[in-house]
Amino acid sequence: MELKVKQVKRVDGVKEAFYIPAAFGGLRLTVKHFFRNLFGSRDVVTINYPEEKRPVSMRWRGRHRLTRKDDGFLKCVACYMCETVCPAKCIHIEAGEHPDLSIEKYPVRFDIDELRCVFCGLCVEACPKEAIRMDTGVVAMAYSSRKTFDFTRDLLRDNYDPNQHESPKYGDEDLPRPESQESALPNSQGIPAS
Amino acid sequence: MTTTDSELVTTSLLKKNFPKSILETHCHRGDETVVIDRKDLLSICEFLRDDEGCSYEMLVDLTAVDLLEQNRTPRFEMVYHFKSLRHGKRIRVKVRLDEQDCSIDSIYHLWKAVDWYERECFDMYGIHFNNHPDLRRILMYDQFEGHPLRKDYPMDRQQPIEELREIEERYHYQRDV
Amino acid sequence: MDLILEILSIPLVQSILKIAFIILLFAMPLGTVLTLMERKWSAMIQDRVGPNRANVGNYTGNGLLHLAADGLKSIFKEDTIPQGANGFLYLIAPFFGLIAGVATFAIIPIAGPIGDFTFQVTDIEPGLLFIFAITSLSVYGAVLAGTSSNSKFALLGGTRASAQMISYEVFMGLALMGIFMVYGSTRVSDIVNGQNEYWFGNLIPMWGVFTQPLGFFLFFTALIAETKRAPFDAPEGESEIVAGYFLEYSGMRWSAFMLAEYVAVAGVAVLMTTLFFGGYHVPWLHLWESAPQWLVTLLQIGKFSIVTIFFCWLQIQLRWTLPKFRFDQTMSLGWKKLLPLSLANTALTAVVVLAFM
Amino acid sequence: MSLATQQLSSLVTPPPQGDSDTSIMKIEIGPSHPAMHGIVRFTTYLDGELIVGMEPEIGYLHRGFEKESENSKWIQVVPYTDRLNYVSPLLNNIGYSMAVEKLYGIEAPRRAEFTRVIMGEISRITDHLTCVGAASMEVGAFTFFLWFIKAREYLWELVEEVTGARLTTNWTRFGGNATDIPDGFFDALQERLDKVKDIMDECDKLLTRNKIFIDRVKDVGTFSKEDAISFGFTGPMLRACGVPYDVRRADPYSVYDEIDFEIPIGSTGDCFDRYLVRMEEIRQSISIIEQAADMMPAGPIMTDERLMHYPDKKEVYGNIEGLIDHFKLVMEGHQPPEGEVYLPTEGGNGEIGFYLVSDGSGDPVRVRMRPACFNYVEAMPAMTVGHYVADIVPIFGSVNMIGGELDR
Repeated sequence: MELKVKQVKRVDGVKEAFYIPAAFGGLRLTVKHFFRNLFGSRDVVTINYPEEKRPVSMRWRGRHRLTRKDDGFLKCVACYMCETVCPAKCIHIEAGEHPDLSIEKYPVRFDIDELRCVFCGLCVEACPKEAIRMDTGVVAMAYSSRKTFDFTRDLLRDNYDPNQHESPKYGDEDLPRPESQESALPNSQGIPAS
Repeated sequence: MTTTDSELVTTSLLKKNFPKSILETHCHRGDETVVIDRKDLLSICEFLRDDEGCSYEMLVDLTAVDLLEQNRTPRFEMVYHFKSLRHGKRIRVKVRLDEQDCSIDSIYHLWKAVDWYERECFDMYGIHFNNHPDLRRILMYDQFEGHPLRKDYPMDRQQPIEELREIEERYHYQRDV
Repeated sequence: MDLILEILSIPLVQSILKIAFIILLFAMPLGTVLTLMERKWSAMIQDRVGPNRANVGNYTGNGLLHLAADGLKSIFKEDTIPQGANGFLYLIAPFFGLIAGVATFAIIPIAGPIGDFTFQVTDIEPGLLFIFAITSLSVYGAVLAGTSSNSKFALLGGTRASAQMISYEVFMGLALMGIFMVYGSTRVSDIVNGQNEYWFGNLIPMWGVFTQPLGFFLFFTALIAETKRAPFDAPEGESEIVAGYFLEYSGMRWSAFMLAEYVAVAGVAVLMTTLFFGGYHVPWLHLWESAPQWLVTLLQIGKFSIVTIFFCWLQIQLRWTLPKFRFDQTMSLGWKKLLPLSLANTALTAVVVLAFM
Repeated sequence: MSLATQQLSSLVTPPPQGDSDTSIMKIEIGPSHPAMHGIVRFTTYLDGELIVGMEPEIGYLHRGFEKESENSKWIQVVPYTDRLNYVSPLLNNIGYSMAVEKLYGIEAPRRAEFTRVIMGEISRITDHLTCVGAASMEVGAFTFFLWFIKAREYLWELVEEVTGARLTTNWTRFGGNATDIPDGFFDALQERLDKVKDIMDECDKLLTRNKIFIDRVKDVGTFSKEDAISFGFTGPMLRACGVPYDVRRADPYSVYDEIDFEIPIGSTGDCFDRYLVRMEEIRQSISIIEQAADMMPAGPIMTDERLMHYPDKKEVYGNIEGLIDHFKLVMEGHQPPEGEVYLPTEGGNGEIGFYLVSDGSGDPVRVRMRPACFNYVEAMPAMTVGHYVADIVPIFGSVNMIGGELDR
């Protein structure tokens, strides 16, 4: 394509030489907006935030969560991919051996410092097991203490909200239960044997 | 993207006019590059700006590269990017600088943009620009020690201004230092 | 009962009551409500929601409680005095503007007289000259605040304010010359009653805006400049000299500046109503001769209030519509455009008045 | 302190005590000041209201982008580029990723390039809307600022639909994009662009023809063509001086040479020209988006080169090569061949150039970003001296300084 140049037009007409026409033109427009918002349909993009929430896109990168298999085991195999790729170095994993031999390796610790996190989503892409997701739709995290932002493995659930649960439950009671006795091996939820 | 030597107008012009001071040329990924001797920087820059065949009116970028981790000597490379609006060309001029004697002539009088770029380069790499009228730190504060973009400057070193830090700690967080 | 009536008939008591009535029930509430209305109306112009967060329980009153919140906040805020400031001048400066703004209301009639009783604090002979005198007092507020704050931004703002306000007083006076000539008096009640006459039978009321259309524009412009509101808010210059002359103030004294500005807005509105829109006179009401007196008075107060509120709204609308002048442009607009125009207006009016009246 | 300001500061008299004849007043504008919409400080010397000297001081937002990048993997730099020019993050993403692609010597698939053009132009519109809006707010037209912010809101919602974030997009990868355009995107795009056009028309009526606004910006901050080139001006600032230099035409990248658009230029290089050039560029960008949407080809959004992007999850689960590729890419990072490139792209307020040096390992040797507004702030003294103190506002507004890009 050839280079096309357009000289911008500086308006220098008779109308622009006086203050009054522009003032009236401007008033007409602002008065139009004023009465449209006073009586008609309000053309407002503002959201009354805590009461109304903006619907976020399906792709919105919000707070992380760790996904689980059908039987409630963590999908994570503690492969350190996300920890390696994280540009903010906010993920900290400690791998452990599991008594259940069908699980080779699992995260004893999986901590995310949400204050360091830059929400780039590289960990989600890097995970080979689709074990970490950012699709919780949690837009803002506003807690009163810095400690609250250190999300440990068991807090990285879908619907965890520190503002609502005073003492977060560290147990496994609200996780899906294994179907049969056989599969309910001791500590099969990925909870470290204490 | 192979470009033959005959198409590199500026390189051949420079080779003709400054046969001794052109140390190396290449055209990696279509970026015309000449590596020149430090002594002839001023005359070559002036030539690049004023010659009809070159007429690089604009200095686009000026920076340095630290090649410490590559174990190269000389350690520093000054990199100048020029743009010619008339001919629609770009050229990269590189000068190699030794660690012991990392100073180079300033070209601040040729392009007005040079002033701050050289200050930034001095600030970040500690390269001294001879004859620069106002060579002081620009991004870092005056009390800062060292030059942060040198590879031997540790990534996690912190240099808060102590007085300010003390004030902040004591009055803002009510903590003793 | 008789005693009360007797006390009430003492002119001094009447005046004090009227002052209380006009200041406490008209000027100050109008100014206060305008501080909120400015924010609400500008939100409507700008497609926003506006303040609506202050609440008691779950009741927000659509933002109305912000008035109480603002007042409480500014009362409880620390009243700081910057280092090196001239303490006394710094402390009294905010109230010049407020006093001047409120004093404007003293000579404004808000309804027609009933017998001897006038709805006006005082109907002095100099009338509008009193207004000019009082508004020049408000210059001191800005100048003293600017110079006593020991801040360079405030100093710039103070000098700008003094130059602008003193210049625009000239055109303010000159723009009103026409009104004085047409109605033949500087007394406010004469001007208001003069506007109750009609042209072409009972067709067009002889309002100031019809007899002095150019004077109307000039006076309105000069008054907006005098109150230092956009587009003439270079003394505040919020983007270059931060807040101008009241930059260093906080708490209640800052609120005094704000309140003074809005009282001045209300003052401009009542002046425009009184001088150019027939004051309290409801047009063509004299055709209804059997109207009861109380209804007439109510209608007059209503008309006066509506036009006043319209002018308040207009000023706010103008502020959020127009960009602001640079300081030297404000001055050149005044001296190079408004001064010749107002002189021409005066001369033209003089000729017309001599020829036809 | 530069020479000129050294002389000036010797003229500054101590604070007036009583009636002293103060000739030159030194006033610090910034770093925290309503008109300094980043953090930057201007030490200004005033004679009355006239500016006789000025010295900018920058670095308040220095976060060590280059140092941080040189200690990261190549892919980890992409999120950092969001934070450079934070009103048009996608343009930085695109510039950086294309520079790395140039280092590899590969090109992204055509669909990815067209998507980049659309998203990049949306970002350019948001950049210009912010700049023009903020500048007009500071000369007092607050209403237009909020109308423009409303228009920007419409566009950022689109950006969110595609990238998953409004500002910290982190969208491009080497050899393609992270995500493709979602279903129903083009309908929403057209609707939003129409709204933006409406707002532009309203503003045109009000601001472009308003005598007060024209008074404020006309013949203020005038800059000659020669000075602008010598100062290294690019983008709208240079075009306002009358030089038709646009990287999209001068050194075409991506698919811009298939798209028809005009380069708006001004005549005198004052603030009014800069305003008009930006307004016209918004219109041109809308036209570019519409053309690119019509020309959008089908196909992949990621190159099929090996070790450029993570393999499909199917490959990772079912195929040992896929799994090895995945782990190699994460653990060692991208390893562009040894060499150095400079790739200029047209950013929101000028030429964004990434100068990258690689030694063939996974760690960058040098990541240099040429900041467009660095030169503008450097030229602030030349633009403001001789004007009134109130003129700093429209001049600095038209410069569109973005702190993240200036200080990096």
